[in-house]
Amino acid sequence: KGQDTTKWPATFGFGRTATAQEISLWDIAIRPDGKGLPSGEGDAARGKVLYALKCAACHGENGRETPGFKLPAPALVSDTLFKSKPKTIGNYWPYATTLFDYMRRTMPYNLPGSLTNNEVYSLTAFLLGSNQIIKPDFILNAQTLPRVIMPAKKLFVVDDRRGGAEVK
Amino acid sequence: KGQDTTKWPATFGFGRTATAQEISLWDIAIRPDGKGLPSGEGDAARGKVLYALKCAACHGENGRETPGFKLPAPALVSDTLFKSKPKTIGNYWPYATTLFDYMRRTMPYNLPGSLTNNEVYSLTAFLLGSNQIIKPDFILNAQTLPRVIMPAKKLFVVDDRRGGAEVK
Amino acid sequence: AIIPVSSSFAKYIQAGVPVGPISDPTKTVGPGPSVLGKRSPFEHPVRKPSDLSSRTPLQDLYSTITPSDLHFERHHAGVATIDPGKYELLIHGMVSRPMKFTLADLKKFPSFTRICFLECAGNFRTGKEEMTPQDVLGLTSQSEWTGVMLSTLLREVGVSEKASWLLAEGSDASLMTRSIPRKGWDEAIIAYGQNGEALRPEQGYPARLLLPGWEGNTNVKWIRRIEISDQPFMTREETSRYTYPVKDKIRMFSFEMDARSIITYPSFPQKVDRGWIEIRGIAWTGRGKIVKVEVSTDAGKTWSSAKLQEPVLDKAHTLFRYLWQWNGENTEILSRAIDETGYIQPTLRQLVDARGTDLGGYHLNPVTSWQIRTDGSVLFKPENWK
Amino acid sequence: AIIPVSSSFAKYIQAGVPVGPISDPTKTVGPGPSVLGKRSPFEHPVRKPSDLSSRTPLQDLYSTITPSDLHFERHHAGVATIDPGKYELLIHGMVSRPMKFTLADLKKFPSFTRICFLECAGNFRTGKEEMTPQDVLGLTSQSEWTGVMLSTLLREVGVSEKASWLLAEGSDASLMTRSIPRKGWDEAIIAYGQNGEALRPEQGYPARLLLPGWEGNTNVKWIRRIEISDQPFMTREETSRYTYPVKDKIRMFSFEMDARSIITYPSFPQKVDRGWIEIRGIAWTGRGKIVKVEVSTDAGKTWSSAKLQEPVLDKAHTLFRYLWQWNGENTEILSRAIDETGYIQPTLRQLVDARGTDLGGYHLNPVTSWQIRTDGSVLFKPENWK
Ligand code: HEC
Ligand code: HEC
Ligand SMILES: [Ca+2]
Ligand SMILES: [Ca+2]
Ligand SMILES: [Ca+2]
Ligand SMILES: [Ca+2]
Ligand SMILES: [Ca+2]
Ligand SMILES: [Ca+2]
Ligand SMILES: [Co+2]
Ligand SMILES: [Co+2]
Repeated sequence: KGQDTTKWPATFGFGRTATAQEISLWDIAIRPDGKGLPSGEGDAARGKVLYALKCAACHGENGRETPGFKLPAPALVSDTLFKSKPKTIGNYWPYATTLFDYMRRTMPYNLPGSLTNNEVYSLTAFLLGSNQIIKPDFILNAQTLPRVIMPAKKLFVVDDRRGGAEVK
Repeated sequence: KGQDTTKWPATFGFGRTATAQEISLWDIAIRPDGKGLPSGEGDAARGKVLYALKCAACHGENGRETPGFKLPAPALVSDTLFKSKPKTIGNYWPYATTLFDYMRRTMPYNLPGSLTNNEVYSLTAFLLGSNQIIKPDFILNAQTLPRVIMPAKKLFVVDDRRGGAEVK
Repeated sequence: AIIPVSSSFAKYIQAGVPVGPISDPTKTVGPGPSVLGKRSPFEHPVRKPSDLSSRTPLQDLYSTITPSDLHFERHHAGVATIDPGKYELLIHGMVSRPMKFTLADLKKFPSFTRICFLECAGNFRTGKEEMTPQDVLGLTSQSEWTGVMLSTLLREVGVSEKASWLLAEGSDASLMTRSIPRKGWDEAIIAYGQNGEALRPEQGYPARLLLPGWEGNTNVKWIRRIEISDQPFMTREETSRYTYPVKDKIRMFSFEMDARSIITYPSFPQKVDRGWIEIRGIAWTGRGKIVKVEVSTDAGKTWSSAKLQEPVLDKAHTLFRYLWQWNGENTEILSRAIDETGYIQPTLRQLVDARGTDLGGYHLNPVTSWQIRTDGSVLFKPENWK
Repeated sequence: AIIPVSSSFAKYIQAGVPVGPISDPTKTVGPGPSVLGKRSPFEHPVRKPSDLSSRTPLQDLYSTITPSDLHFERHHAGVATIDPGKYELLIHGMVSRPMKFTLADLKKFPSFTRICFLECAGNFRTGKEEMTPQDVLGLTSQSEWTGVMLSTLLREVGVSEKASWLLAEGSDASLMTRSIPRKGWDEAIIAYGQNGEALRPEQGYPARLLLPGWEGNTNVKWIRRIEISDQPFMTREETSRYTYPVKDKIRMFSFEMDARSIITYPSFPQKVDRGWIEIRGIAWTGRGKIVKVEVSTDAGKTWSSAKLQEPVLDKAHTLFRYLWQWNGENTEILSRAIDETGYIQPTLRQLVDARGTDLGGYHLNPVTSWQIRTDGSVLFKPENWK
């Protein structure tokens, strides 16, 4: 009653195989282990120049909150103490790969998808440097970036709540 | 579980008593036994003049379908045989009171509510006469109208279907 | 398709950035949040209006809630415009205390919400192959209704035990009136809400009678008056209209809408490909719940059970789906609804046998059929019974 | 209010007939059927937009389906405009056959429909007395969704048994990405239908991921890619966003939305009269069904069970109603939701005790309270926890 008893076929036959080229065009996500990082490299010096040109208008001259002035975009630099405000890369981001991934897909906000891989490496280096996580002359590439250990990493725990009476 | 156990009060106290005047202003429905019919009267001769003036534009010169011409409104006159087309007052309306009630509330379509009670009596007389149900000189009023017996009355049966397998 | 360009960062968007109908959405910041949403510029579902009614585009709908602006319409003197601040409902007649309720009063009473369909008793057209589900059965729609139960109001006015009918009267220019027997009072709602928000004007704003499962016309819109009585009023809409010849008689007071169904996919003017097809449609009955929908893909020779989307609600459009592997040959696909009373949606032939050839236009619920041609085109199958 | 005058008989309407905002609707033939309905000129429900989001006017809604044009919005780079003819969904990664599906392909698969809520994980604001339900909790809405079950598509591509996470990626200018663990795959839908019609642009037209009961952001809109993996990708939205401090730690991957409720009537800026009041609101949980809502009319000292509107659906806004006779004195009214796991919506104090004062902005579901003043005015009760 109220049930279609037709057995499902092994395949319905809708859709088509995706080509390797189609996949690589969209396959931009980067994992914490570095899988997905492109070739290329960058450093903070080059990042600093790019930042001033393409990012400072929204994120502020040095990426820090300016007291009394509301930035149109989040602050990107602060100290690395968890309890300090605002929560930024230095004190709240658990993985450096996330920074590369996020900036490449979305920034600059007004021209997303416009940065080259080298530019993203350089901006990542600049922001990690400004947050005192890597040295000023550190070269970022597919090998070195996943090895950067973020101060906040140790703070993250997976939610283990499964309902029930306890308030957690 | 999932139930409000509050007992309902005898009255919630929202709304107010309607005054007799308010009721009589809206209480326009007429029952087959004549309850609701207003004082006043009318006849076919007066109805004919009113019809030509206020109704003929939409319902046709004599209320009949004109072959080859589509009236903007239903035909109002035909013979009194059930199987004949179109189905109108003569062959399909079970109660004469309905005619008064309906015309007073809705006609003329472009100026509903504009007819006086006497005008409605006269138009009712005219249409009943045209359909050969009453004599040309019959005077319609609250007493005579409910006594008019419509040819189609005997045809009407109340739907007695209550679901189940039978197709009726 | 025109793409609006605005966002909180619009001021930063450099001139010269390519923005056009086919710009890359991953590289184009879109407009920001707005006060009211709009349909995609690529979607244009519309009602199909005639002089008297407009029909819901059943073939464009994916589920059972009809977007309010696509709800079918049938009114007898246009859409009334009512000022909610001036609105009042009068209940009088065989009551201990005749009362008037403002809209604010109605909303204060305990409220009730349910999903159910509405259908014009005149729903169903046939005649040619180039007909869509909207053309054939578009005078039905479904909403989530909210209001006060009529019984709650009747409790306030104190209805006489001898009362057996009531008259519901609208405040549109047709002053629509229908007589409702007591068996319809229990489920009746004076509805002021539709799909979350206020009733739409075409559905009786600010308040209407809702009689789940009963013919559309009895669900008097823009309701302003209820007169409690001990007999029906025999209004024009329950005598010269909404009645129909059955052999040598004329049947009146057919309140419940009979069980029916329609396949909305595939349907004209869609085209199908050989292979697996999920046949989809809706089924409903005014007499309770749909318990089964059967589908035939061989012109009615054999029937199989379709899958019903849960939850199956009382007096509600019920989605059905049926998987079919089309081999590319000419055939006909049909559906039939079965309701909880055991009623099986009949064929037109069965209806003609039961009622005669002078069927009239009301309460006609035959099984309908779509013809599938070898080229994949789908055509309605008109049937003539004269 | 402007009354449009048009009908099939407009040509017969004599000049000089009084037609105006307050003309008698029983004597004024209204406009005829139309292609699309419009709201009454007396009703103006609106979303409340900020730079980043817009909120549903919960206090204006009578039931649980949110009209699509009032569905809350939260997007990270504006509303994407997607040509449905060019749309494709890529599924790849740990699969036997990476595949692309057009929108037409998606619609051909066996389809599924359900009603469920969506809620931004950042829903909940407090701070001042002059706040409406829309201000406090407007980042939640409910629709009837239709689409293809994700599991149906995963069956086509052949997912590796070792796979445990997938990445869902949007095609808006934020290329929104979220990692979804296997426990979320079973109920997941690739939705293309919303409230009967096509998804609205703000809700991800032409297709989005729908994860019933899970935080809004995981329901990736304008979805174009699914990558099957054996670990999460730790995207920005699941690390630097949608995570929150819990004492000395930061909690991540809080997928299920915790049970909560809000009284929508009476609420600010409404006024109430002494006497009977039907307290109304909605309750919901991402962990199944609401089994009970309790209401307190004495500032939390005693609690009683409210009535739930049937049918209570899984992961759905559930209407509750509670009758109360207000004696005209100052008081506070509150509601708390209880879900099928036995979870009782906590107070803000309980949340602070459990998580510390640095609560962050996500997954905050405290009981909220309305203050009733002797003059009948209703004010939100802001609470400070720092
Ligand atoms: C037109 C304004 C604008 C420009 C220019 C811009 N950004 Fe942003 N940026 C934003 C906004 C707005 C957000 C927050 C987006 C969101 O939350 O969805 C953001 C977020 C970020 C974040 C994440 C911050 C966090 O706390 O999660 C990073 C990192 C970032 N931008 C880096 C950059 C870099 C690097 C550039 C230059 C290449 C840049 N931005 C240029 C507006 C801008
Ligand atoms: C502007 C056009 C117009 C005018 C003028 C008009 N009518 Fe009508 N009439 C209609 C329409 C349209 C209908 C059908 C309405 C409906 O079905 O809801 C109708 C229906 C009727 C009916 C019911 C017919 C049936 O078969 O159910 C009667 C009786 C009637 N009119 C009488 C009159 C009388 C008497 C007048 C003049 C006082 C009049 N009409 C003037 C348009 C008009
Ligand atoms: Ca990848
Ligand atoms: Ca009366
Ligand atoms: Ca109607
Ligand atoms: Ca089958
Ligand atoms: Ca979102
Ligand atoms: Ca109570
Ligand atoms: Co009708
Ligand atoms: Co969100």
